[in-house]
Amino acid sequence: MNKVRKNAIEATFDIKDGCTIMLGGFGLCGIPENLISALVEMNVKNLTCISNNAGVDDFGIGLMLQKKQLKKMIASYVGENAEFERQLLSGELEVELIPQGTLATRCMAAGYGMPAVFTPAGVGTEVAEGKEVRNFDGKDYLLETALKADFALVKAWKGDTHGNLIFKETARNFNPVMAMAGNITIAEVEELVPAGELNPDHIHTPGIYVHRIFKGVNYEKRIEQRTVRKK
Amino acid sequence: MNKVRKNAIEATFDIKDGCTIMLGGFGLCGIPENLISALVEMNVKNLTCISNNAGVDDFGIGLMLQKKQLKKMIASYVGENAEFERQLLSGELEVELIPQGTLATRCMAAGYGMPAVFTPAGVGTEVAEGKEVRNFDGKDYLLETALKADFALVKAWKGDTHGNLIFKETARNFNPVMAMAGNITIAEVEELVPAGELNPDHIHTPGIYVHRIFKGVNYEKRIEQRTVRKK
Amino acid sequence: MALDKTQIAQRIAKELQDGYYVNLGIGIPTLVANYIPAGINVVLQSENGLLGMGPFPFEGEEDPDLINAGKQTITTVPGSVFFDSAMSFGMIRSGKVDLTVLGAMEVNQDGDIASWKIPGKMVKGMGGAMDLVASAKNIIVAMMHTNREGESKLLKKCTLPLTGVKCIKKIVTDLAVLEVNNGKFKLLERAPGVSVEEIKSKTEGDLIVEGDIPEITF
Amino acid sequence: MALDKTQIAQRIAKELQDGYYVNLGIGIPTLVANYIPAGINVVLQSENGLLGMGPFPFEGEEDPDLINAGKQTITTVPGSVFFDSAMSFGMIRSGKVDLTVLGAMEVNQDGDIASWKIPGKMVKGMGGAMDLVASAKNIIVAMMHTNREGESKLLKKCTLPLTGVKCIKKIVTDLAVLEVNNGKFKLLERAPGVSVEEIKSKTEGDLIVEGDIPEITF
Repeated sequence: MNKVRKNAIEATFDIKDGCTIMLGGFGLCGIPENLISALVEMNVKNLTCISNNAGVDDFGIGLMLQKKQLKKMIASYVGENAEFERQLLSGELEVELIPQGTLATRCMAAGYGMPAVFTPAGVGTEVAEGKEVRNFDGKDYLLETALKADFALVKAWKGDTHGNLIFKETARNFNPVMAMAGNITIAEVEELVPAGELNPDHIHTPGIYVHRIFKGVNYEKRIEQRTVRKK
Repeated sequence: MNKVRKNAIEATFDIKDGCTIMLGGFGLCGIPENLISALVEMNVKNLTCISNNAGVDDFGIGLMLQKKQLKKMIASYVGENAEFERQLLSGELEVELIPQGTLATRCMAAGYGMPAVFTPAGVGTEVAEGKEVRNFDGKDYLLETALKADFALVKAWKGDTHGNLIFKETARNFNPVMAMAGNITIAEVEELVPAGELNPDHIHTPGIYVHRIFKGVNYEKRIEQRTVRKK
Repeated sequence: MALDKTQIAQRIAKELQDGYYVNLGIGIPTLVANYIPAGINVVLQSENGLLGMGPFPFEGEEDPDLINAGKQTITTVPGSVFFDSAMSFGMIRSGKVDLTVLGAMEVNQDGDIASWKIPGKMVKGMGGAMDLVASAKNIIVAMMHTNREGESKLLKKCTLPLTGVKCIKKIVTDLAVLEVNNGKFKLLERAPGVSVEEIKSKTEGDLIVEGDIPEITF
Repeated sequence: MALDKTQIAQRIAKELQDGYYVNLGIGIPTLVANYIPAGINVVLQSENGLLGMGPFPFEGEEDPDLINAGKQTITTVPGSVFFDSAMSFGMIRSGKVDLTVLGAMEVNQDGDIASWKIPGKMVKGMGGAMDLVASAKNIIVAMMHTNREGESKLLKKCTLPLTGVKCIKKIVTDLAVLEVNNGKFKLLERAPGVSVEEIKSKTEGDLIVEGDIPEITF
């Protein structure tokens, strides 16, 4: 059981054109920078990407959008990503928008072996189209199915050689739920330690969900909205 | 927002006859000893108890069984608890047995605001009676509803004045999911610290799920099956 | 005079109660955090995975791993806790968040809200808004009373794709405080110096005006 | 000679493969941990919330907060991790556990299993067994071939309330190793010195015997 890989390229060798990949992160926070770079470098095409956001024009998943590597984007928020919005409105890119909580829950459902769950988000909106609606205790809910991916690409703060992961602050976000939803889950970490060095009570993602792990390099950790107050 | 209580008696003042209560713990590991003692002392009757096990004859929920405080027990395992099995077989106690994973998942569903989820456990068994069966990808699943309680009683290792909880080792078990499923959740902790002293990345149960917290005393932490090897 | 964005936030802050867990959306709602009344303790939830959000960091102390749902750098307060997106919406969905404040493009008199898309023109995405409006017990919309073309945003029926149905309870605009009441907007307060007539003329939906309408105070 | 419980565990241990995540049930299955082949790395999952279960503690080092699903005091190995019951069954249900070994009262030739209740007489409860058998890709039953009355536990049809249907792949008893094969039991191996005839006579279900049946080796 050797899960450790040298780098992103070695860890992603079998991600081929047409794959479905899930990417952790919220905005640019906690995104798998090394793995995205590898996909850009390998120029894999026709990908279906599942991620809360699509990065910004020149960073994160935005880099793959620029290179037209995506066939379809499944996300909850477009926001101020001009290129994403342009490809969406022009129809160049197939886009499925999912409520953020539903997106997280559908990934978790996959990781928890639940094929479908009922959630209230989107009842009465276009999100509900084609979905079963059921009333529980006087309130309507939609039946939402588990969401899996061929590969889940996540970024953690620390990891060990068994694939156990610890996230830092709000860089946790979608990473743990997506780690559970990949047929193959690849984790990049800022610090990779031998099994036994992480406190077993502090681990967020158990290694059983992680198939490959490597120490990432050159983290840029770009800030999207720098907001400060004066001292 | 003062969640801190002096002791178990002060924290449980409004648990009345006929309430439904959920109790964390697996066997005798991680059970809310102080809260159980308070319920025994107060001699609340006609309780519906939801807990994975029912303690042993003379400890844990077993103490309430002895005093005939329970109307109904919802659990996954009877095991070697002779008094529980006797009351069950004689019909003195109403018992609903639920697969362990389904029990945990139904509590989590409540805490996650999902009124129902599909799970595979029990398909084709008497557990499936009266439940909707649905096939997803060639496999049958049961529709299981969220499980809530008037009060969830949990035991953590450390807690802070905001109700944030950290569990220790396998004493975690059902405690976090039940903490999410109580209309009122009461936590007893071995160590109670001011808000800000726990590392926010290490907290297992966010305080938003916990309504009352107190420092427990005189923990017995009885071991059910002491198994050792020679040095 | 119509309220500015800061004053809208200030007015909404008066709705906070001690012990509230509060989710503040992007834009005007974020500003509410600056006006929490003295003696009131609230815990701010950020749906990207934080309870206990604090003010913006001092210059030079920004932490790229610590942002709010608007992707702004932030800080934490003592007692804060981080969690993943599933648990974050779990606590929202199970009704543990006491108050949600968010923006809108349109609200209608049944309490429907539209906020994420102008077909063919603009797509922001729903982000967490659909989950929040479908789940929260208590939702306040913070927005301008009219759009840039001067058209009312308080409608009989929303024209844009909905974010949620029958979920909005209260609306605070630059002109007024209103509540959704039996399929109508009920005027509760007006901005200082703004007349009931002006509010009426800028509200396309049915407006209930009962008795004297007090001016907003802060 | 029939195998003893230790030998049943020893034989099952041969099914382990490097990198496996394994859940061992209460009783004989627990003993499997003592016979993990050299050079094979497996991680033991305990459904009460642990990956990376180690051996029993040394005397005096028992930790009441650290037990396995059989409520026995245990230890951890490096790389272990604790989690709650929902996540524990989450990983079981999503097929991340490679092998499950558990006991049974009865197994039938369709792969059904009964293990939790004798109506009117005895109720152990299903514990995690129903979840495990409904979820695991690969399930081995460890049990005696017959019950205390000498009656076969390998049946055409289970008589007791079921734990799961069509889920058992392999059975290791004190007399034989069998697999469920197209609605029959197929004899794979026999205990040293135990004849095919004896196994046949003690198996109520249909038994496939093809060619020479080798003796179990360890």
